[in-house]
Amino acid sequence: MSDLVQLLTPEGVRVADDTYDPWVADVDDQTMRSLYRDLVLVRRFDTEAVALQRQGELGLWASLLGQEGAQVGAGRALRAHDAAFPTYREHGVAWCRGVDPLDVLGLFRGVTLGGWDPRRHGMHLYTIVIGAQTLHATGYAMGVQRDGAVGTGDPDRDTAVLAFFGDGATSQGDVNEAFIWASVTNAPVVFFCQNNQWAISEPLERQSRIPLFRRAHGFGFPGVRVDGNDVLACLAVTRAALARAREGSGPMLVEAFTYRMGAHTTSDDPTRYRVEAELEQWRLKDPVERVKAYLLRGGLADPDWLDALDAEAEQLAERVRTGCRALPEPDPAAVFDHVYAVLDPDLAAQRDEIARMAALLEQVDA
Amino acid sequence: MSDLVQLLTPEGVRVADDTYDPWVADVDDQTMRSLYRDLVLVRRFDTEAVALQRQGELGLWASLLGQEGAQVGAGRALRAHDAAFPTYREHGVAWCRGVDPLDVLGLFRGVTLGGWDPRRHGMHLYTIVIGAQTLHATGYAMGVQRDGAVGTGDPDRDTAVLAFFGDGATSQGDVNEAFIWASVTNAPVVFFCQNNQWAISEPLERQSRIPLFRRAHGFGFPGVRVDGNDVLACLAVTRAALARAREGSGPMLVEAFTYRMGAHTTSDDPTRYRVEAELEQWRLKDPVERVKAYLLRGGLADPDWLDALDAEAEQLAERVRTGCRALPEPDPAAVFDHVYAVLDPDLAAQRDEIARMAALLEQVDA
Amino acid sequence: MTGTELTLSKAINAGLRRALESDPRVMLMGEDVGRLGGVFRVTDGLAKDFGEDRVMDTPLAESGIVGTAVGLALRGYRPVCEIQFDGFVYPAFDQIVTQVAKMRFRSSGQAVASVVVRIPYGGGIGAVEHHSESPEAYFVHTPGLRVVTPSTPEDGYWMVQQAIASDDPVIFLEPKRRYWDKGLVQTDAADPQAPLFAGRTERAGTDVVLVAYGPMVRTCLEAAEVAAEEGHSVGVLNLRSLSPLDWPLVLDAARATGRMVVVHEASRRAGLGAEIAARVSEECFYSLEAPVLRVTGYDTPYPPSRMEEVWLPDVDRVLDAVEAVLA
Amino acid sequence: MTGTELTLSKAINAGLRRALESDPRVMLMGEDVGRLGGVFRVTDGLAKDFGEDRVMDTPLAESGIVGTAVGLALRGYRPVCEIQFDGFVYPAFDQIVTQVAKMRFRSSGQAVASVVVRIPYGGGIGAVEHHSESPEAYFVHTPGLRVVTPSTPEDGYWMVQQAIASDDPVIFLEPKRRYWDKGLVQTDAADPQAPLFAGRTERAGTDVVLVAYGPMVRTCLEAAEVAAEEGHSVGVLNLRSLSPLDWPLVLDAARATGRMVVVHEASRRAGLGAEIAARVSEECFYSLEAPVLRVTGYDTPYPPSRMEEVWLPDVDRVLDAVEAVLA
Ligand SMILES: Cc1ncc(C[n+]2csc(CCOP(=O)(O)OP(=O)(O)O)c2C)c(N)n1
Ligand SMILES: Cc1ncc(C[n+]2csc(CCOP(=O)(O)OP(=O)(O)O)c2C)c(N)n1
Ligand SMILES: [Mg+2]
Ligand SMILES: [Mg+2]
Repeated sequence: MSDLVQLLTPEGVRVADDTYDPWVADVDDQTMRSLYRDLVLVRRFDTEAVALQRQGELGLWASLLGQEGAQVGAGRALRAHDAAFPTYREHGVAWCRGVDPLDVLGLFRGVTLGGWDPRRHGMHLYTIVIGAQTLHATGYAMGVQRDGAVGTGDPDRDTAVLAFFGDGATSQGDVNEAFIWASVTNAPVVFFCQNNQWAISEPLERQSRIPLFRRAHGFGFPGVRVDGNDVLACLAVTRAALARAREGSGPMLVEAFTYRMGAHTTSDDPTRYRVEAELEQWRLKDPVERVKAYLLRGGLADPDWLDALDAEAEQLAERVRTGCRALPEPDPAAVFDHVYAVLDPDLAAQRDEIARMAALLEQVDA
Repeated sequence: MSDLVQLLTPEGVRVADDTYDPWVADVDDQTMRSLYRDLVLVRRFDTEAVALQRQGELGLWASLLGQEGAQVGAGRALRAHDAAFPTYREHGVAWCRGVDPLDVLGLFRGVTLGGWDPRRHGMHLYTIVIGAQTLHATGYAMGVQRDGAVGTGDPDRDTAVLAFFGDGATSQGDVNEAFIWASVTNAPVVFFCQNNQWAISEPLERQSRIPLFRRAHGFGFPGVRVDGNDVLACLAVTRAALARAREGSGPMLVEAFTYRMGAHTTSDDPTRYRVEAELEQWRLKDPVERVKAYLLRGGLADPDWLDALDAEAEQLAERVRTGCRALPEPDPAAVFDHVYAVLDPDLAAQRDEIARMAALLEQVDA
Repeated sequence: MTGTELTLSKAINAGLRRALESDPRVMLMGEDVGRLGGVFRVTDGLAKDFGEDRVMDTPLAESGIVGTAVGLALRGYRPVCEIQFDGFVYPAFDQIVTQVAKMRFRSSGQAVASVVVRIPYGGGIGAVEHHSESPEAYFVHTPGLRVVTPSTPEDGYWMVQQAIASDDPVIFLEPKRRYWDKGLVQTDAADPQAPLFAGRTERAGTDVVLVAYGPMVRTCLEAAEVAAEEGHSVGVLNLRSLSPLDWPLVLDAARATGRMVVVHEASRRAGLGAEIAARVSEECFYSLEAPVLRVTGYDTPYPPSRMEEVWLPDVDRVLDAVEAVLA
Repeated sequence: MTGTELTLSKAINAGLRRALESDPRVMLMGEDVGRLGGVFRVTDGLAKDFGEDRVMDTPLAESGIVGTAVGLALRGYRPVCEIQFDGFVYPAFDQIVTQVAKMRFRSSGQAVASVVVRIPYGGGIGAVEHHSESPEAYFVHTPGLRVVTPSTPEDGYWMVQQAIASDDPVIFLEPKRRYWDKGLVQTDAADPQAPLFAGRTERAGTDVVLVAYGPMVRTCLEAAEVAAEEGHSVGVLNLRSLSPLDWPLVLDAARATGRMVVVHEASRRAGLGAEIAARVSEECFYSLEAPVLRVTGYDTPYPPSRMEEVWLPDVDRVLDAVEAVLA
């Protein structure tokens, strides 16, 4: 595992890394605590969402359990004017990008297909079609180049793009095309693959026979494997990769080696295809616990602070719980909104059909 | 260029190669002459086809000029029961697989979309949609595996598949997916990329920033670059790769480094995008001339033999010329043949419509 | 009638099992079809019983699934591909349209891509985006493909076997909201009762005929029931095969009643309903008492699930159209 | 009328040039569109004048072309993608159908993929396989897309600019067999004469109306000419926009004459002709004197070029249908 970048061991011990230490030199105790806070709150949000799905409040939920370190590390590495292109599981990234958890729920509750303003948050909408967003990220990065926002040295101007995808996604044509485009155009995009070992029921061996980060070498750009359960290492590696992209050195592939602790989604039953022993192994590497251990070991967090954080997490859960139920039901006529810039007469007639039916039904009900 | 496997220099000097010499140890003078014969005849056929297109006998022609070495080397490396999956330019491979040149013309004349029986020749039809055939080749190789025709040690049983594609094709999702599938399934398929430096008007830099053979490493299987203008090296490298596949060691990528000396097709005008100097360079590396030089230098071919070959080439050209014009015009009603196993009544009615129209027109004409 | 009571998904599973048993060339391939048995469990237990070579968990790439299936077919196999959801068939569209559909034609019959592509399709199950699409028109418009869709367990069981036995490539559309519908299946019969490409009159009717397929057959039967209570005799045709279409069945019904409504979930514009309405209007011009109406999904993307009820044709909308053609 | 005499391909070139000049966000991308100027020379000279950043030779991957165009659009650019030939749009189908078409809807208008996808389409030029396809029905059936097709140089010049200016994604179909047709183009006018989504009556007629678009407009005009000699007054509508369709134009014409023939190259089954025939039959039920007929390509794959004349609708087949509706 010498290939794996790690800064915090599963036991919470900080280990030195000549290459990546400089990238987190600014991470002081305060920052470590705030990283921990993100991890805890994101996990709490996720737990609550799973519960909401069980209660029938969400149609589906894709849990990030086990991947908090990768997502918070990567999410926090972004600058405000950078852009992230997520899959459907990046709730931790959304959190770091300031997206309201309630806005994330909308898609899973079925009240919207989107949920937030991508521009405001520098985070594109969730993309369910596997791999499609990696091309969008690459194109966006090509736009960044054309805007002259690469390699100027001005930190407020230089921009990078972060594309998320899973281990399974690496088999899609689109993802490989994105690698090619990024390589050929030298676009400022970092490909962040959360290798959580599973694509629904399929283990990594179904997608690749060598470590995924090495895929990049065949396309002519660097790839690196980082301990995806180590938020600090993920922060460092992603920062380094984004900086490289911003300065004009082109794309990079980061493979965050992690594990999907939960089901693929709430519809899935992982007991059908994987063994408990594997989970046991990975529980020992929990991304949240290891930061807690680090904080406690160094005396960086006292019981009061931890209690306060727990309380904050419960408040968040409560807000999510109530807020989810209160999400406004969509107006039926909104089926016709935003299909086109301007509704053509044909569609307008179809909309009127709905309105007429609704009126009819109301009469019947009345 | 130490990466490049070469057994015959452009000057026709045989150079030693510890790895690949054994693969052509059986190539005696007689075989060298027969390789030369293939090169000459294939080139003559191609020249004639270009002429036929100019005369309006073909709608289009994709010339293989400059790539004879790669194609004859690869084509001759195949065993009878192996299978080749070509693009639209593999006339030299078709020749080696015993496909009648006239059958190759059909597609370009517009009398058929196919032209030969793929099973009989162990060569699939030409595929125009870039890259699609690489997945077919991989699937076919998966079938070979399932038939138990890999790694038995029986030369009459063990089978390999050879997938052809160009440098441009390496950017297509399908080609990269084929790499993944072949790697994951360890299928007995060899990917033979003729890097002729151009995809119509686009130089290789538009598809990759590193040598193409290295693409394979990112997918976990070996890649090798061979002098594509050296028929002997192509024979050796392809034989080695196919043998590896047949014995169950999985896929391999062969990049035949060559040059498209002609236009992309007869519709193309390469003077718009490339300079004559480049061609000059490559003319010095001609795949046919270097074998001739080798034969002459070694006294393996005397003027009589060469003259006889020229005469044979002219006969071939003559046969192609006359045969092309004599290719039967397709019967209009054949539009409805082989659409489905059984023609449904709806299509039958459409066919009758054509027949009726044809009858009508005949009346008018009469 | 004897037989086994099965859900549609279990009936297709049984059909696949029988196909695997009876023809060693048959193989299943797709994402999660092996150990998991598919996200809808349609291939449940098959990998265990037939091995991973015949029931293969593939890399996550739909073009790869269909493209390698073509190669397997060229080698003599009979691959049955599963596309996990309707909305994920598009990465395979190129292989389906340019390769699978044309192979027989372009080779003058010398090479055939006898591939079945199974696709759970349609909405109404409260799913997230891309999980409720009805892509049938794309395939019906593509010459060289056969397109069929069962709507009952009995049909599921037999049609999947017939599709696999068919030498032509078949797009096999499974109405996912009906996966859990139960029905009797003649699993011990030797042969199917109906040819693969035949439609069926599910309910006779003399006033109006509803033409439906897949998920909408049940909806139309329910509508016909309600209409009957209101004194209208409404028939229901189940197309079963979308390409080729059983035109005699459709045209005769249109001539007999003079009033027809076509119902499908897919969007209206250039959907299959257009073909049926156009053809019926053309061939039954003098028999029609009213225009052929279409009840379809709207010409918008499939909406978020909390709006899908409004988008999907339902009994009310069908009845509305019935009343309109009777007016 | 003043103006410049241009071929359709040169007119589109001029339109693209003007779009590049007037809006710095506009960029062209595709295979061989740069130095070569495209295989049909539609982008000739533009890379030289606007630079490679704005007229970009892309890697050989259609999904990549459209997928990165989406990203560029999200960054504020206005990418115009060229697909080299109709038959090569399918690798991009997923990006077009699941991403480009749905972006505005799924983001409630907060993100828009204002992408134009230019596709030379149709047959009749003696080309090899995959170079003569008419894929318009796939796109018309896809909500969220606009689909337009010019058939004259004047329309080519203006419509391409309008498509680029449109905030909606536009599939821009260029009838390749008409690339060399010449016509006057008002290149110095400030604005186009017609909105992008309006159809046009190309020829008035009182007996029968032909509905056509793209390559078939000229064919229909020729047929109308012949019919006139035979004493029939045949009108020709040029749809120009296929989605949305200019229904008032079509329906009014159908009502006025009671006889309509729809003509397109694409296969018949669930083609655009079906939509038009269905809709006209529905809305003009009481005005029609004869069934709406369709003259289309057959429901077979596009044949080898030496058979294409038999496959493609031509003046004879159109006249045949005219006679049939007049009978
Ligand atoms: C094109 C496409 N095919 C299939 C699916 C169905 N599907 C959803 S998630 C998934 C597995 C994804 O695995 P991975 O990329 O490893 O991401 P993870 O879910 O593990 O985060 C599949 C097959 C899809 N969403 N899109
Ligand atoms: C999917 C697809 N896109 C575009 C084309 C048009 N096209 C035909 S050949 C070609 C270039 C191919 O280059 P390369 O793969 O290097 O092969 P070469 O022609 O040089 O042998 C292109 C773009 C095509 N045939 N298929
Ligand atoms: Mg995964
Ligand atoms: Mg090339």
